[in-house]
Amino acid sequence: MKPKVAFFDFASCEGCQLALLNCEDDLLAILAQVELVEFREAISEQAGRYDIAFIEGSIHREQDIERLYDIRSRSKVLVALGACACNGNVQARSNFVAPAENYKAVYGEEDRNRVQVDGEYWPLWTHTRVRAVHEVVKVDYQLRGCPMQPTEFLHLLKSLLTGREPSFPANAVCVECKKNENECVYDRGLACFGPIAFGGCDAICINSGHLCDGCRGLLPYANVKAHRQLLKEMGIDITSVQNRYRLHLSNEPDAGEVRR
Amino acid sequence: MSDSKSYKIRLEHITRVEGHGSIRIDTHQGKVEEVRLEIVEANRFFENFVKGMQPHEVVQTISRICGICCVGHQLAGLKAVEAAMGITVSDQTMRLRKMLNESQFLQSHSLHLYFLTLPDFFGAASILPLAQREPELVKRALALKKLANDYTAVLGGRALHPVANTVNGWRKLPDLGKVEEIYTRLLQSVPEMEAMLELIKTLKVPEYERETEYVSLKHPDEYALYDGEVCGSDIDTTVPVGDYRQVSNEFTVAHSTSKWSRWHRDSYMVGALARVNNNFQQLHPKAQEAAAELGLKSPCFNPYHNNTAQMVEIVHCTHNSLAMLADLLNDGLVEEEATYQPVAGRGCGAIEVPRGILFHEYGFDANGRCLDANAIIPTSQNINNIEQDMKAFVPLMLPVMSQDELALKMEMLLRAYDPCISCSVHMLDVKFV
Amino acid sequence: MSKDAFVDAGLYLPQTGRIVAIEQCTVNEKFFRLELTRPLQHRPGQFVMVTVPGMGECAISITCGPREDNILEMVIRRVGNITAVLHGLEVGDTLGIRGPYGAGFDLEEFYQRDVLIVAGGLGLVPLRSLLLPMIAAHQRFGAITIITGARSPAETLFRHELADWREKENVRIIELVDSTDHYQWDGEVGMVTAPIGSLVLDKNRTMVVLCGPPVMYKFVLLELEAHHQIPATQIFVDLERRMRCGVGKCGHCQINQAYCCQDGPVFRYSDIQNYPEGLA
Amino acid sequence: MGSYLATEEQVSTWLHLLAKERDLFWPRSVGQFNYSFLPLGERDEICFDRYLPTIVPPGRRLLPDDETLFTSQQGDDRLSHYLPPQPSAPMVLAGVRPCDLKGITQLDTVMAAAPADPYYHQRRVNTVIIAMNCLAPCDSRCFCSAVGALGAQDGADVFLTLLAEGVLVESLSARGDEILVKASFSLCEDGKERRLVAEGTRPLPFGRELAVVPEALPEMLRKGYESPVYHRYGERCYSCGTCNLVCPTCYCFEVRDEMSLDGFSGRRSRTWDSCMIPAFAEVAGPHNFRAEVGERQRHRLKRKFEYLPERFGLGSFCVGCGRCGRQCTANIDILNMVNDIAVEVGGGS
Ligand SMILES: Cc1cc2nc3c(=O)[nH]c(=O)nc-3n(C[C@H](O)[C@H](O)[C@H](O)COP(=O)(O)OP(=O)(O)OC[C@H]3O[C@@H](n4cnc5c(N)ncnc54)[C@H](O)[C@@H]3O)c2cc1C
Ligand code: SF4
Ligand code: SF4
Ligand code: SF4
Repeated sequence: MKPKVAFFDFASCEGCQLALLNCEDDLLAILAQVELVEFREAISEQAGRYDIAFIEGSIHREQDIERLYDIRSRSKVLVALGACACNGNVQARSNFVAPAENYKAVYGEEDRNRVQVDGEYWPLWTHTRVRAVHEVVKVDYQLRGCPMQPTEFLHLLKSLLTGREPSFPANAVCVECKKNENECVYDRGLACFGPIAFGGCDAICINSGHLCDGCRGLLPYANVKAHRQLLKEMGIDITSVQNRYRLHLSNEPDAGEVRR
Repeated sequence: MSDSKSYKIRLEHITRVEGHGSIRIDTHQGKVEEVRLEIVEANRFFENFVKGMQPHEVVQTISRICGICCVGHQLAGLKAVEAAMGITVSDQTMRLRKMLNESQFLQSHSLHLYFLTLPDFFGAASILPLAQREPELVKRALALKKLANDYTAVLGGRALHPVANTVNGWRKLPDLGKVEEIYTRLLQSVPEMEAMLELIKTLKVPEYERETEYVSLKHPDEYALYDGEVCGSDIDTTVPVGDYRQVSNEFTVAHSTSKWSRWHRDSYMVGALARVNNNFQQLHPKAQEAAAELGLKSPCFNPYHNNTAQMVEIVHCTHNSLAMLADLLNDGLVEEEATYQPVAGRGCGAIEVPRGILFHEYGFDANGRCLDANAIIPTSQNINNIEQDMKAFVPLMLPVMSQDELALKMEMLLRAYDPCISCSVHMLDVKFV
Repeated sequence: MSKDAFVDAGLYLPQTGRIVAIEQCTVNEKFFRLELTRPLQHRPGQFVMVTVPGMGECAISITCGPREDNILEMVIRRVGNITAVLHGLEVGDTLGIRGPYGAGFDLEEFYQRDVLIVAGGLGLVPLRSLLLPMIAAHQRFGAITIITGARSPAETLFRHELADWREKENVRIIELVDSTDHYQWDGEVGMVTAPIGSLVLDKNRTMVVLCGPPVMYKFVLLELEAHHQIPATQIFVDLERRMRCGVGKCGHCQINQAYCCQDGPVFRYSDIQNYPEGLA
Repeated sequence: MGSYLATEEQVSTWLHLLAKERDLFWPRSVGQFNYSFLPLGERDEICFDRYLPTIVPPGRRLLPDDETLFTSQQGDDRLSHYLPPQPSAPMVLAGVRPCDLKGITQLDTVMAAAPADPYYHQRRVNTVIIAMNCLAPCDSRCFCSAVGALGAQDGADVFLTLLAEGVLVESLSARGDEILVKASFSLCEDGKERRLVAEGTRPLPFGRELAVVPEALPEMLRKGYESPVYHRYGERCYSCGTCNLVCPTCYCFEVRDEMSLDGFSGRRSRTWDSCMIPAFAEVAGPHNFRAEVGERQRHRLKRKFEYLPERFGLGSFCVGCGRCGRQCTANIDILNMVNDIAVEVGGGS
């Protein structure tokens, strides 16, 4: 029997699901191997159990947490799909802003008051902390990146279909960067997160003339202390360093200074 | 139950305005009590957390608002940031950006039209059964979409959240060899695209009309996608982009986490149909021909024809891109320094993205740190209009349609606006509560 | 680079082996007997690289003694990816096999000598390839002492064979478990280091072979040194490292100067006793 | 195996001719400060000037990343059939500096050691090397002279030296003669003498220096096994592996299998690996034989200066190209590390 595969999205740009649709060459082959039961929580959620559930997006609200619990309880394997699900991505930055500020900036003073005072009337607007999926439920695998890497998605799927452990080597982005023979951005006096960031993206940003901002999260052995020291020695001011760390890595345990 | 025509329809999690939405329809004894489009997506507060960032970081971050419109958000962001910094980009940069933008139109429109809309017309639940029934069709559609993705990737370095383009230029110019490859493939794709056009021609578009205000960019010299002033079909003049707040008049409603818009009347429409309505004469001649073949006359007041207008724009972007790519290959590329000096300032930028007009505005302090930000996305401008359409549509059709048919037509209506991808990839849950 | 050096174009291509028997030895270990397309012609102590098509490859010791036919025997512990897949296979399934690789033992060097074998945990698996021919020709050897250790009775291997070997007049077997949870355990309880002090060994004619988990070597060697002073040239250790190619190219199994896959996995202790990483 | 004198233009024409027949790699500028061996295109200009050692050394072309070891296909008999990869096309590595040349001969030795690596061998015999002499140190990073790589000519088929009067082209092998047939350079009887004169103008010392003579290194390193220097450098290290990936004598690889979605066919490939990455020496248990970054630094360094030289007997495996220091974002320089140890062990002069 074909495994039942489902996709669910929470707060995200949905780029990861799009990245999957962009695997045009393999899409039909994938569909031949799995039964895609949900590609968004459309079919009544109470039904079905899933062999593999992919979760895209970060978790922001009480009702999202409930929904995630429910999905977890009905899924054999749960995969965090993309940076938002893996570490909260850019939106985790708002964990460092007072909620009142957030509401005010986006919806104005008046609505801010309404939301904060009357949570009942505006139930959809309740906002808690931005969390990665694994901060809420057990995650079996992570497909990192903003957006996720289709090759890794395929590798994971093939591995799960054949009962083998997928392998996502914990190598720095620098490894792939060198394989692509890029000029190191440090040579140009810019700071890169490649040495401490989880690779697997083929160093795609550096290949395109940019640098690495670590969207795939930090390596388990990331030498953050040395990295911060290096940026300091390069004369980058602390606000800029902090901004860089809070671009994709706000929720990484080792990335910030003391939090909360 | 249905003969008394008292029911509630709830279509859950349909649209995305940054994500999720539901439709609620309550009728009682044949009378519509309530039609409501609820937007239930979690807030992400982009406008707030980009504060403190530098211009290029803002642009990189803001593209994460939406995966499928990432290029549009980047370009609108870049235009706004550059306006704030007092930067005028080179002609080469402008040309590359126009191509990048069109590549996104091709990506997005082909995804929406070929994959999300077609199944409705074929009576399939989604593209999946269609892939079995019409494998050739699906393969052709896949190839066209892949080409569009590769087009974006060649210019922007990646197909999603491109990184090669930045403030005041290109971090790394596209490889001309690859550009040439894209040109050739795009040229070869014309017959394929025309085959899709033939197919779209045969689809039966529901008959329904409601005139509304159509809002888009307008440019004196070209079919406005990248540049122009704001044009509303209710007025004769255009409005400078800087006055966008006047246009969007954003307000909030309790049942939605998105903001709503209106201009000269209760609501307005943005997107392919609005553009075609406003700028028909500037479409590529081939696209005008296509419009004629598809039976799309401007102005057209049937929102379902937004799909048709998308097909017309696919034709336009394909031919226009071919011309731009040929020029590029002819002229070659010159290395330009993509640097800038941060200054205090404020700027707005507007651009047409597949779903309609998009506005960005930012303020920066003297160190180039973002002070405040505002983004008005097409779908949030459309929501109000969609709700108005539904309010008009339901009472009209209630007497002649079954509950299921009505639900389907509502979904199709919503999908016609192309509010997002995933909503339409899958059939919606239609719940009668 | 010399153009005419001998180059085996098929170095990385496995031959096919068909599984003809599987036995569950313990909860985590399974015994596999394979029929190959050609004889392995291996020496005791060598290993093969086992391929699960499409999945990967790992190093596995040959546990059978040298033989003429096409048979290969292995014991595989389930620890990760490939080994888990291997555990899911059935009789009739096929595997890819490369090898034999490694230096292995020279059996003749043991003739007329007393032999002490210390095997901890899985260590008995590779050493069985030495023990089988040794027991078969036991008259050619002096006293053979075998000490085996396991964490618990449930994790012991090859007990029936050990029982048979014990019947030979010059073979002594000491079976130990770290701790026991079973009333029927008839061996001893303790670490493999425990009996060493009380053994009577002639340091001039005793050959020692050790194989076990990384921590074992140091303690056994300390005991040997304290009680018997057997020269390092007469001691062999069978080591394990991460291995990717098995033929000295991938660099993973390097132990200071030595390559585990080529110079080992069986090392004469005197050759590596100065390698700080050797028994780490 | 004669010598010729030619103008840069003539040499350039000749190289372009060769490039028409097969892939010819020549260092080309990438980014602002770096170089890379890239295929020479029809319109590409050749820079004979002093280019820096490329980001990745030319020898990596002989052991490419993600090289197929075999593909497997399940037949109707349900058996897997293993197919070797297609043989690679002939190529020319041109503009190879002596340090990289020595790097390649070191790789040759490692890969030829029994059992020889068939794929490396196949590539190598199909590769012509046109080397380029060095008359001045590349930059403040290199130390080829200190490790005896500067004079290297072994392994090259053609050897170029930029003289004041033009380019000296020396053929060093029958293959060199073969590819020079196409050239119309004027014969030069006293080529070797001219080269020696030019080499005599090299500055002394040539680049940076080792604190001990290379022959004394293994002993010194053994003495300094427990040196805190490794750990001190380790504190700054990211374990990113860059230093290995850019080294001309690093060749370690990881093996990966990938199969098709339907599970019927597969491919095994080898990808570049690095002993600085923590998982490199990890085994089931789990146990890591070099869990500490300082231990990994030690392994990397000793491999270059002690382990491999002693194993293969061909002198230092560090060829002094300076790449690892140049590319390391943490500014960890192997020569500084050796010299620091020398000072500490007291082997320094
Ligand atoms: C010479 C030699 C002989 C061996 N003989 C046997 C044997 O007879 N029976 C047996 O069960 N096992 C034996 N092993 C160990 C066996 O090779 C590993 O257990 C196996 O590679 C793990 O593969 P895996 O894919 O199942 O695990 P993985 O999923 O790859 O990894 C699981 C764990 O094993 C580690 N690992 C990866 N490769 C190796 C390796 N080559 N050696 C040890 N650990 C590794 C990983 O780092 C990880 O910690 C031997 C190893 C060597 C080097
Ligand atoms: S550019 Fe970044 S990823 Fe690449 S080598 Fe340098 S630090 Fe590493
Ligand atoms: S390149 Fe530098 S930081 Fe990276 S592993 Fe090597 S020494 Fe460490
Ligand atoms: S160790 Fe460093 S300097 Fe020496 S050869 Fe390798 S990369 Fe060059």
